[in-house]
Amino acid sequence: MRIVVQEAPFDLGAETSRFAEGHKDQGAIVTFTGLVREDGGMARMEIEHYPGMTERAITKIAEEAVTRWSLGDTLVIHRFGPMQPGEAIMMVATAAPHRKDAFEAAEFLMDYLKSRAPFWKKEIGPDGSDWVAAKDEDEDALDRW
Amino acid sequence: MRIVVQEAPFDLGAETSRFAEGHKDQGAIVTFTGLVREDGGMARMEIEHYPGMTERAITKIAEEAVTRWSLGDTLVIHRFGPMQPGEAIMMVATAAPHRKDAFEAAEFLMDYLKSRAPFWKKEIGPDGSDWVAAKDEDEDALDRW
Amino acid sequence: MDILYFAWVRERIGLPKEKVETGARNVTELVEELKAREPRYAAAFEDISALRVALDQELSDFDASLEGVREVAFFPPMTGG
Amino acid sequence: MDILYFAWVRERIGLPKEKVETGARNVTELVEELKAREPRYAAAFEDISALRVALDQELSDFDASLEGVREVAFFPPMTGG
Repeated sequence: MRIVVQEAPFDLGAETSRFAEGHKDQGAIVTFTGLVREDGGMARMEIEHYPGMTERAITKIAEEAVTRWSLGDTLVIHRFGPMQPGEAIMMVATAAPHRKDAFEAAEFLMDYLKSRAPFWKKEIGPDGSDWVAAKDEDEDALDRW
Repeated sequence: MRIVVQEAPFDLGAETSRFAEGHKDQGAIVTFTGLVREDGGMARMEIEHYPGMTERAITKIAEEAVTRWSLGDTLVIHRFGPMQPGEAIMMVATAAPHRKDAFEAAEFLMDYLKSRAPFWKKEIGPDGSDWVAAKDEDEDALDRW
Repeated sequence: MDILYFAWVRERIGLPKEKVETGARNVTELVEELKAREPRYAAAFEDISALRVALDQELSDFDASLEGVREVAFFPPMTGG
Repeated sequence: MDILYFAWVRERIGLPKEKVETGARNVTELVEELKAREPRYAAAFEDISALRVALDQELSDFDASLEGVREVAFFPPMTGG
Protein backbone atom coordinates (compact mmCIF):
# COMPACT_ATOMS: atom_id res chain seq x y z
CA MET A 1 0.00 0.00 0.00
CA ARG A 2 1.47 3.33 -1.04
CA ILE A 3 -0.22 6.64 -0.29
CA VAL A 4 1.21 9.88 -1.60
CA VAL A 5 -0.18 13.36 -0.91
CA GLN A 6 1.90 15.96 -2.70
CA GLU A 7 1.81 19.35 -4.37
CA ALA A 8 4.09 18.44 -7.28
CA PRO A 9 2.77 16.95 -10.54
CA PHE A 10 3.29 13.23 -10.99
CA ASP A 11 4.04 11.17 -14.09
CA LEU A 12 1.01 8.96 -14.78
CA GLY A 13 2.86 6.69 -17.22
CA ALA A 14 5.85 6.19 -14.93
CA GLU A 15 3.67 5.54 -11.88
CA THR A 16 1.53 3.05 -13.82
CA SER A 17 4.63 1.22 -15.09
CA ARG A 18 6.21 1.16 -11.68
CA PHE A 19 3.04 -0.19 -10.06
CA ALA A 20 2.58 -2.93 -12.68
CA GLU A 21 6.29 -3.88 -12.57
CA GLY A 22 5.97 -4.50 -8.87
CA HIS A 23 2.96 -6.77 -9.25
CA LYS A 24 3.79 -9.35 -11.87
CA ASP A 25 2.33 -12.02 -9.58
CA GLN A 26 -1.16 -10.50 -9.77
CA GLY A 27 -2.62 -10.67 -13.26
CA ALA A 28 -5.00 -7.69 -13.16
CA ILE A 29 -4.12 -4.00 -12.79
CA VAL A 30 -6.72 -1.22 -12.79
CA THR A 31 -5.90 2.48 -12.72
CA PHE A 32 -8.11 5.52 -12.43
CA THR A 33 -6.80 8.99 -13.17
CA GLY A 34 -8.61 12.26 -12.57
CA LEU A 35 -7.55 15.19 -14.76
CA VAL A 36 -8.27 18.91 -14.53
CA ARG A 37 -10.58 19.15 -17.52
CA GLU A 38 -9.38 21.42 -20.30
CA ASP A 39 -12.71 22.94 -21.28
CA GLY A 40 -11.63 26.46 -22.10
CA GLY A 41 -13.46 28.18 -19.23
CA MET A 42 -11.20 27.49 -16.31
CA ALA A 43 -7.81 29.14 -15.90
CA ARG A 44 -6.66 26.81 -13.13
CA MET A 45 -7.75 24.69 -10.19
CA GLU A 46 -6.66 24.90 -6.58
CA ILE A 47 -7.07 22.09 -4.13
CA GLU A 48 -7.02 22.71 -0.41
CA HIS A 49 -6.55 19.82 1.99
CA TYR A 50 -6.26 19.07 5.70
CA PRO A 51 -2.66 18.00 6.32
CA GLY A 52 -2.52 15.09 8.71
CA MET A 53 -6.15 14.12 8.37
CA THR A 54 -5.73 13.61 4.62
CA GLU A 55 -3.16 10.84 4.99
CA ARG A 56 -5.15 9.23 7.84
CA ALA A 57 -8.39 9.28 5.88
CA ILE A 58 -6.84 7.83 2.71
CA THR A 59 -5.01 5.14 4.70
CA LYS A 60 -8.28 4.13 6.36
CA ILE A 61 -10.05 3.91 2.98
CA ALA A 62 -7.22 1.87 1.44
CA GLU A 63 -7.09 -0.47 4.45
CA GLU A 64 -10.84 -1.01 4.14
CA ALA A 65 -10.40 -1.91 0.44
CA VAL A 66 -7.73 -4.47 1.32
CA THR A 67 -10.07 -6.19 3.81
CA ARG A 68 -12.98 -6.25 1.38
CA TRP A 69 -11.27 -7.52 -1.78
CA SER A 70 -8.51 -9.94 -2.57
CA LEU A 71 -5.87 -7.38 -3.52
CA GLY A 72 -2.15 -7.66 -4.09
CA ASP A 73 -1.62 -3.95 -3.58
CA THR A 74 -3.08 -0.50 -3.90
CA LEU A 75 -1.67 2.94 -4.72
CA VAL A 76 -3.22 6.37 -4.14
CA ILE A 77 -1.60 9.60 -5.30
CA HIS A 78 -3.50 12.84 -4.66
CA ARG A 79 -2.21 16.34 -5.29
CA PHE A 80 -3.06 19.61 -3.57
CA GLY A 81 -2.26 23.24 -4.39
CA PRO A 82 -2.55 24.92 -7.78
CA MET A 83 -2.83 22.88 -10.97
CA GLN A 84 -3.34 23.64 -14.63
CA PRO A 85 -5.99 22.30 -17.02
CA GLY A 86 -4.87 18.98 -18.46
CA GLU A 87 -2.80 18.04 -15.42
CA ALA A 88 -3.53 14.91 -13.41
CA ILE A 89 -5.14 15.65 -10.03
CA MET A 90 -4.90 12.15 -8.64
CA MET A 91 -4.70 8.48 -9.44
CA VAL A 92 -5.51 5.17 -7.82
CA ALA A 93 -4.18 1.78 -8.87
CA THR A 94 -5.15 -1.70 -7.73
CA ALA A 95 -3.48 -5.04 -8.38
CA ALA A 96 -5.39 -8.28 -7.89
CA PRO A 97 -5.39 -11.89 -9.07
CA HIS A 98 -8.80 -11.34 -10.70
CA ARG A 99 -10.18 -8.41 -12.67
CA LYS A 100 -13.43 -8.16 -10.69
CA ASP A 101 -11.54 -7.43 -7.46
CA ALA A 102 -9.23 -4.94 -9.15
CA PHE A 103 -12.16 -3.04 -10.70
CA GLU A 104 -14.41 -3.03 -7.64
CA ALA A 105 -11.64 -1.99 -5.28
CA ALA A 106 -10.64 0.88 -7.58
CA GLU A 107 -14.26 2.10 -7.76
CA PHE A 108 -14.61 1.81 -4.01
CA LEU A 109 -11.42 3.82 -3.47
CA MET A 110 -12.64 6.51 -5.85
CA ASP A 111 -16.12 6.75 -4.31
CA TYR A 112 -14.65 7.15 -0.83
CA LEU A 113 -11.85 9.51 -1.87
CA LYS A 114 -14.47 11.78 -3.46
CA SER A 115 -16.54 12.20 -0.31
CA ARG A 116 -14.44 11.12 2.67
CA ALA A 117 -10.92 12.43 2.09
CA PRO A 118 -10.50 16.08 3.13
CA PHE A 119 -9.86 17.78 -0.19
CA TRP A 120 -11.72 20.81 -1.52
CA LYS A 121 -11.53 21.92 -5.13
CA LYS A 122 -11.69 25.53 -6.22
CA GLU A 123 -12.04 26.47 -9.87
CA ILE A 124 -10.48 29.75 -10.90
CA GLY A 125 -11.88 31.22 -14.11
CA PRO A 126 -11.50 34.53 -15.92
CA ASP A 127 -14.38 36.06 -13.89
CA GLY A 128 -13.50 34.82 -10.44
CA SER A 129 -13.34 31.64 -8.45
CA ASP A 130 -15.79 29.09 -7.08
CA TRP A 131 -15.57 26.21 -4.65
CA VAL A 132 -16.76 23.05 -6.37
CA ALA A 133 -20.01 21.90 -4.75
CA ALA A 134 -20.29 18.30 -3.59
CA LYS A 135 -22.80 16.31 -5.64
CA ASP A 136 -25.61 14.31 -4.08
CA GLU A 137 -24.74 11.48 -6.46
CA ASP A 138 -21.24 11.30 -4.98
CA GLU A 139 -22.68 10.82 -1.49
CA ASP A 140 -25.22 8.34 -2.87
CA ALA A 141 -22.42 6.37 -4.55
CA LEU A 142 -21.25 5.26 -1.09
CA ASP A 143 -24.49 3.37 -0.48
CA ARG A 144 -23.56 0.57 -2.81
CA TRP A 145 -20.58 -0.56 -0.73
CA MET B 1 -11.09 4.61 -30.90
CA ARG B 2 -7.82 2.78 -31.35
CA ILE B 3 -7.58 -1.00 -31.65
CA VAL B 4 -4.23 -2.73 -31.83
CA VAL B 5 -3.70 -6.48 -32.25
CA GLN B 6 -0.01 -7.27 -32.26
CA GLU B 7 2.58 -9.88 -31.37
CA ALA B 8 5.16 -7.44 -29.97
CA PRO B 9 5.18 -6.36 -26.32
CA PHE B 10 3.81 -2.88 -25.59
CA ASP B 11 4.85 -0.28 -23.04
CA LEU B 12 2.01 0.08 -20.52
CA GLY B 13 3.32 3.36 -19.07
CA ALA B 14 3.89 4.96 -22.45
CA GLU B 15 0.48 3.85 -23.78
CA THR B 16 -1.26 5.13 -20.63
CA SER B 17 0.52 8.50 -20.88
CA ARG B 18 -0.22 8.83 -24.55
CA PHE B 19 -3.90 8.02 -24.04
CA ALA B 20 -4.29 10.49 -21.15
CA GLU B 21 -2.36 13.21 -23.01
CA GLY B 22 -4.83 12.95 -25.87
CA HIS B 23 -7.86 13.33 -23.59
CA LYS B 24 -7.27 16.35 -21.42
CA ASP B 25 -10.83 17.42 -22.15
CA GLN B 26 -12.29 14.38 -20.41
CA GLY B 27 -11.55 14.30 -16.71
CA ALA B 28 -11.62 10.55 -16.03
CA ILE B 29 -9.31 7.88 -17.41
CA VAL B 30 -9.58 4.19 -16.51
CA THR B 31 -7.11 1.53 -17.61
CA PHE B 32 -7.16 -2.22 -17.18
CA THR B 33 -4.07 -4.31 -17.83
CA GLY B 34 -3.87 -8.09 -17.91
CA LEU B 35 -0.48 -9.61 -17.11
CA VAL B 36 0.86 -13.14 -17.54
CA ARG B 37 1.01 -14.06 -13.87
CA GLU B 38 4.45 -14.88 -12.54
CA ASP B 39 3.54 -17.74 -10.22
CA GLY B 40 6.53 -19.98 -10.70
CA GLY B 41 4.69 -22.84 -12.41
CA MET B 42 4.33 -21.54 -15.93
CA ALA B 43 7.27 -21.20 -18.32
CA ARG B 44 5.37 -19.10 -20.84
CA MET B 45 2.00 -18.41 -22.41
CA GLU B 46 0.97 -18.59 -26.04
CA ILE B 47 -2.08 -16.87 -27.41
CA GLU B 48 -3.67 -17.97 -30.65
CA HIS B 49 -6.11 -15.70 -32.41
CA TYR B 50 -8.26 -15.54 -35.55
CA PRO B 51 -6.71 -12.85 -37.76
CA GLY B 52 -9.40 -10.75 -39.37
CA MET B 53 -12.17 -11.77 -37.02
CA THR B 54 -10.19 -10.52 -34.02
CA GLU B 55 -10.11 -6.92 -35.22
CA ARG B 56 -13.77 -7.08 -36.30
CA ALA B 57 -14.91 -8.51 -32.97
CA ILE B 58 -12.98 -5.96 -30.90
CA THR B 59 -14.19 -3.08 -33.07
CA LYS B 60 -17.79 -4.24 -32.58
CA ILE B 61 -17.34 -4.43 -28.80
CA ALA B 62 -15.71 -0.98 -28.66
CA GLU B 63 -18.43 0.55 -30.85
CA GLU B 64 -21.06 -0.93 -28.55
CA ALA B 65 -19.31 0.66 -25.54
CA VAL B 66 -19.33 4.06 -27.25
CA THR B 67 -23.09 3.85 -27.84
CA ARG B 68 -23.84 2.78 -24.27
CA TRP B 69 -21.70 5.24 -22.32
CA SER B 70 -20.69 8.84 -22.70
CA LEU B 71 -17.07 8.25 -23.70
CA GLY B 72 -14.43 10.54 -25.11
CA ASP B 73 -12.38 7.65 -26.43
CA THR B 74 -11.39 4.05 -25.97
CA LEU B 75 -8.20 2.06 -26.58
CA VAL B 76 -7.74 -1.71 -26.82
CA ILE B 77 -4.34 -3.37 -27.22
CA HIS B 78 -4.24 -7.17 -27.30
CA ARG B 79 -1.22 -9.33 -28.01
CA PHE B 80 -0.98 -12.78 -29.55
CA GLY B 81 1.89 -15.26 -29.88
CA PRO B 82 4.36 -16.25 -27.18
CA MET B 83 4.75 -14.17 -24.02
CA GLN B 84 6.73 -14.48 -20.81
CA PRO B 85 5.47 -14.36 -17.21
CA GLY B 86 5.25 -10.77 -16.04
CA GLU B 87 4.55 -9.39 -19.51
CA ALA B 88 1.37 -7.50 -20.30
CA ILE B 89 -1.09 -9.52 -22.40
CA MET B 90 -3.49 -6.69 -23.12
CA MET B 91 -4.86 -3.38 -21.95
CA VAL B 92 -7.99 -1.32 -22.35
CA ALA B 93 -8.33 2.38 -21.60
CA THR B 94 -11.41 4.58 -21.49
CA ALA B 95 -11.70 8.36 -21.26
CA ALA B 96 -14.96 9.98 -20.13
CA PRO B 97 -16.23 13.18 -18.56
CA HIS B 98 -17.38 11.19 -15.50
CA ARG B 99 -15.75 8.35 -13.59
CA LYS B 100 -18.81 6.10 -13.61
CA ASP B 101 -18.86 5.96 -17.42
CA ALA B 102 -15.11 5.38 -17.63
CA PHE B 103 -15.28 2.51 -15.10
CA GLU B 104 -18.37 0.82 -16.50
CA ALA B 105 -17.21 1.02 -20.11
CA ALA B 106 -13.82 -0.49 -19.16
CA GLU B 107 -15.51 -3.36 -17.32
CA PHE B 108 -17.87 -3.92 -20.24
CA LEU B 109 -14.94 -4.01 -22.68
CA MET B 110 -13.10 -6.51 -20.49
CA ASP B 111 -16.11 -8.79 -20.01
CA TYR B 112 -16.73 -8.93 -23.74
CA LEU B 113 -13.07 -9.25 -24.73
CA LYS B 114 -12.81 -12.27 -22.39
CA SER B 115 -15.62 -14.21 -24.02
CA ARG B 116 -16.32 -12.69 -27.43
CA ALA B 117 -12.97 -11.83 -28.99
CA PRO B 118 -11.34 -14.84 -30.69
CA PHE B 119 -8.26 -15.38 -28.53
CA TRP B 120 -7.24 -18.67 -26.94
CA LYS B 121 -4.63 -18.90 -24.20
CA LYS B 122 -2.28 -21.83 -23.79
CA GLU B 123 -0.11 -22.20 -20.73
CA ILE B 124 3.19 -23.94 -21.23
CA GLY B 125 4.71 -25.37 -18.06
CA PRO B 126 7.65 -27.65 -17.28
CA ASP B 127 5.45 -30.76 -17.71
CA GLY B 128 3.57 -29.84 -20.86
CA SER B 129 0.98 -27.42 -22.08
CA ASP B 130 -2.72 -26.81 -21.54
CA TRP B 131 -5.34 -24.68 -23.20
CA VAL B 132 -6.91 -22.39 -20.62
CA ALA B 133 -10.55 -23.41 -20.10
CA ALA B 134 -13.23 -20.73 -20.33
CA LYS B 135 -14.91 -20.07 -16.99
CA ASP B 136 -18.68 -20.12 -16.51
CA GLU B 137 -18.33 -16.93 -14.49
CA ASP B 138 -16.83 -15.17 -17.52
CA GLU B 139 -19.86 -16.10 -19.62
CA ASP B 140 -22.17 -15.13 -16.73
CA ALA B 141 -20.43 -11.74 -16.46
CA LEU B 142 -22.03 -10.76 -19.79
CA ASP B 143 -25.53 -11.00 -18.31
CA ARG B 144 -25.17 -7.79 -16.38
CA TRP B 145 -24.84 -5.62 -19.48
CA MET C 1 -15.93 -23.22 -48.53
CA ASP C 2 -12.97 -22.52 -46.22
CA ILE C 3 -13.06 -24.23 -42.87
CA LEU C 4 -10.77 -22.95 -40.09
CA TYR C 5 -9.92 -24.62 -36.80
CA PHE C 6 -8.41 -22.95 -33.74
CA ALA C 7 -6.83 -23.96 -30.43
CA TRP C 8 -7.44 -27.60 -29.41
CA VAL C 9 -9.87 -28.11 -32.29
CA ARG C 10 -6.99 -27.34 -34.65
CA GLU C 11 -4.67 -29.64 -32.71
CA ARG C 12 -7.12 -32.57 -32.70
CA ILE C 13 -7.91 -32.28 -36.38
CA GLY C 14 -4.28 -31.62 -37.17
CA LEU C 15 -4.63 -28.70 -39.52
CA PRO C 16 -5.56 -25.01 -39.27
CA LYS C 17 -7.54 -24.66 -42.48
CA GLU C 18 -8.98 -26.66 -45.35
CA LYS C 19 -11.27 -26.25 -48.34
CA VAL C 20 -14.35 -28.47 -48.47
CA GLU C 21 -17.09 -29.04 -50.99
CA THR C 22 -20.32 -29.55 -49.10
CA GLY C 23 -24.05 -29.74 -49.65
CA ALA C 24 -24.71 -29.04 -45.95
CA ARG C 25 -27.47 -26.49 -45.44
CA ASN C 26 -26.54 -25.57 -41.90
CA VAL C 27 -23.62 -25.87 -39.48
CA THR C 28 -24.95 -29.03 -37.79
CA GLU C 29 -25.12 -30.82 -41.13
CA LEU C 30 -21.58 -29.73 -41.93
CA VAL C 31 -20.39 -31.06 -38.56
CA GLU C 32 -22.07 -34.42 -39.26
CA GLU C 33 -20.32 -34.62 -42.65
CA LEU C 34 -16.96 -33.85 -41.07
CA LYS C 35 -17.45 -36.33 -38.20
CA ALA C 36 -18.17 -39.10 -40.73
CA ARG C 37 -14.83 -38.52 -42.44
CA GLU C 38 -12.23 -39.70 -39.93
CA PRO C 39 -11.88 -40.44 -36.20
CA ARG C 40 -9.88 -37.22 -35.60
CA TYR C 41 -12.88 -35.18 -36.79
CA ALA C 42 -15.24 -37.31 -34.72
CA ALA C 43 -12.99 -36.64 -31.70
CA ALA C 44 -12.84 -32.89 -32.31
CA PHE C 45 -16.63 -32.57 -32.71
CA GLU C 46 -17.56 -35.11 -30.05
CA ASP C 47 -19.09 -32.52 -27.70
CA ILE C 48 -20.65 -29.72 -29.70
CA SER C 49 -21.61 -27.83 -26.52
CA ALA C 50 -17.86 -27.27 -25.92
CA LEU C 51 -17.48 -25.59 -29.32
CA ARG C 52 -18.25 -22.27 -30.91
CA VAL C 53 -18.72 -21.48 -34.58
CA ALA C 54 -18.16 -18.32 -36.61
CA LEU C 55 -19.60 -17.76 -40.09
CA ASP C 56 -17.67 -15.27 -42.21
CA GLN C 57 -15.94 -14.05 -39.01
CA GLU C 58 -19.15 -13.45 -37.06
CA LEU C 59 -19.99 -15.60 -34.04
CA SER C 60 -23.00 -17.73 -34.96
CA ASP C 61 -25.06 -20.81 -34.03
CA PHE C 62 -24.96 -24.45 -35.06
CA ASP C 63 -28.41 -24.23 -36.60
CA ALA C 64 -27.47 -21.23 -38.77
CA SER C 65 -27.80 -21.53 -42.54
CA LEU C 66 -24.64 -21.88 -44.63
CA GLU C 67 -26.19 -20.19 -47.66
CA GLY C 68 -23.71 -17.71 -49.10
CA VAL C 69 -21.14 -18.41 -46.39
CA ARG C 70 -17.53 -18.54 -47.55
CA GLU C 71 -15.66 -19.12 -44.28
CA VAL C 72 -16.64 -21.32 -41.34
CA ALA C 73 -14.49 -21.46 -38.20
CA PHE C 74 -14.71 -23.90 -35.30
CA PHE C 75 -13.06 -23.26 -31.95
CA PRO C 76 -13.46 -23.66 -28.18
CA PRO C 77 -14.94 -20.83 -26.06
CA MET C 78 -12.68 -17.81 -26.21
CA THR C 79 -10.26 -17.04 -23.40
CA GLY C 80 -8.92 -13.59 -24.24
CA GLY C 81 -8.45 -10.59 -22.01
CA MET D 1 -8.67 23.61 21.84
CA ASP D 2 -7.54 24.19 18.25
CA ILE D 3 -10.24 25.02 15.75
CA LEU D 4 -9.49 24.71 12.04
CA TYR D 5 -11.50 26.00 9.09
CA PHE D 6 -11.21 24.89 5.48
CA ALA D 7 -12.40 26.02 2.05
CA TRP D 8 -15.27 28.58 2.11
CA VAL D 9 -15.67 28.20 5.88
CA ARG D 10 -12.08 29.44 6.23
CA GLU D 11 -12.75 32.26 3.77
CA ARG D 12 -15.93 33.43 5.52
CA ILE D 13 -14.39 33.38 8.97
CA GLY D 14 -11.17 34.87 7.61
CA LEU D 15 -8.66 32.63 9.30
CA PRO D 16 -7.48 29.03 8.96
CA LYS D 17 -6.97 28.23 12.63
CA GLU D 18 -7.48 29.59 16.10
CA LYS D 19 -7.25 28.55 19.73
CA VAL D 20 -10.41 28.84 21.83
CA GLU D 21 -11.23 28.28 25.46
CA THR D 22 -14.66 26.71 25.65
CA GLY D 23 -16.97 25.00 28.07
CA ALA D 24 -18.99 23.47 25.23
CA ARG D 25 -19.78 19.80 25.82
CA ASN D 26 -20.51 18.94 22.23
CA VAL D 27 -19.99 20.32 18.73
CA THR D 28 -23.41 21.96 18.53
CA GLU D 29 -22.72 23.94 21.72
CA LEU D 30 -19.34 25.00 20.33
CA VAL D 31 -21.02 26.17 17.12
CA GLU D 32 -23.54 28.22 19.13
CA GLU D 33 -20.70 29.86 21.08
CA LEU D 34 -18.85 30.72 17.87
CA LYS D 35 -21.99 32.07 16.14
CA ALA D 36 -22.59 34.41 19.07
CA ARG D 37 -19.15 35.98 18.66
CA GLU D 38 -19.33 37.90 15.41
CA PRO D 39 -21.41 38.09 12.21
CA ARG D 40 -18.70 36.37 10.14
CA TYR D 41 -19.03 33.26 12.38
CA ALA D 42 -22.82 33.47 12.22
CA ALA D 43 -22.53 33.58 8.41
CA ALA D 44 -20.15 30.64 8.23
CA PHE D 45 -22.31 28.46 10.50
CA GLU D 46 -25.66 29.63 9.14
CA ASP D 47 -26.56 26.29 7.57
CA ILE D 48 -25.09 23.46 9.60
CA SER D 49 -26.40 20.87 7.14
CA ALA D 50 -23.92 22.27 4.59
CA LEU D 51 -21.00 21.62 6.95
CA ARG D 52 -18.95 18.68 8.14
CA VAL D 53 -16.94 18.39 11.34
CA ALA D 54 -13.84 16.37 12.22
CA LEU D 55 -12.68 15.73 15.79
CA ASP D 56 -8.98 15.01 16.13
CA GLN D 57 -8.85 14.37 12.37
CA GLU D 58 -11.71 11.85 12.31
CA LEU D 59 -14.98 12.71 10.58
CA SER D 60 -17.65 13.07 13.28
CA ASP D 61 -21.13 14.41 14.08
CA PHE D 62 -22.43 17.67 15.48
CA ASP D 63 -23.83 15.93 18.55
CA ALA D 64 -20.48 14.28 19.36
CA SER D 65 -18.89 14.99 22.74
CA LEU D 66 -15.85 17.28 22.90
CA GLU D 67 -14.44 15.55 25.96
CA GLY D 68 -10.70 15.03 25.49
CA VAL D 69 -10.78 16.50 21.97
CA ARG D 70 -7.81 18.70 21.07
CA GLU D 71 -8.57 19.61 17.47
CA VAL D 72 -11.92 20.46 15.86
CA ALA D 73 -12.19 21.18 12.14
CA PHE D 74 -15.14 22.63 10.22
CA PHE D 75 -15.44 22.41 6.46
CA PRO D 76 -17.89 21.91 3.58
CA PRO D 77 -18.50 18.43 2.12
CA MET D 78 -15.31 17.11 0.57
CA THR D 79 -14.74 17.28 -3.17
CA GLY D 80 -11.61 15.23 -3.74
CA GLY D 81 -10.87 12.60 -6.36
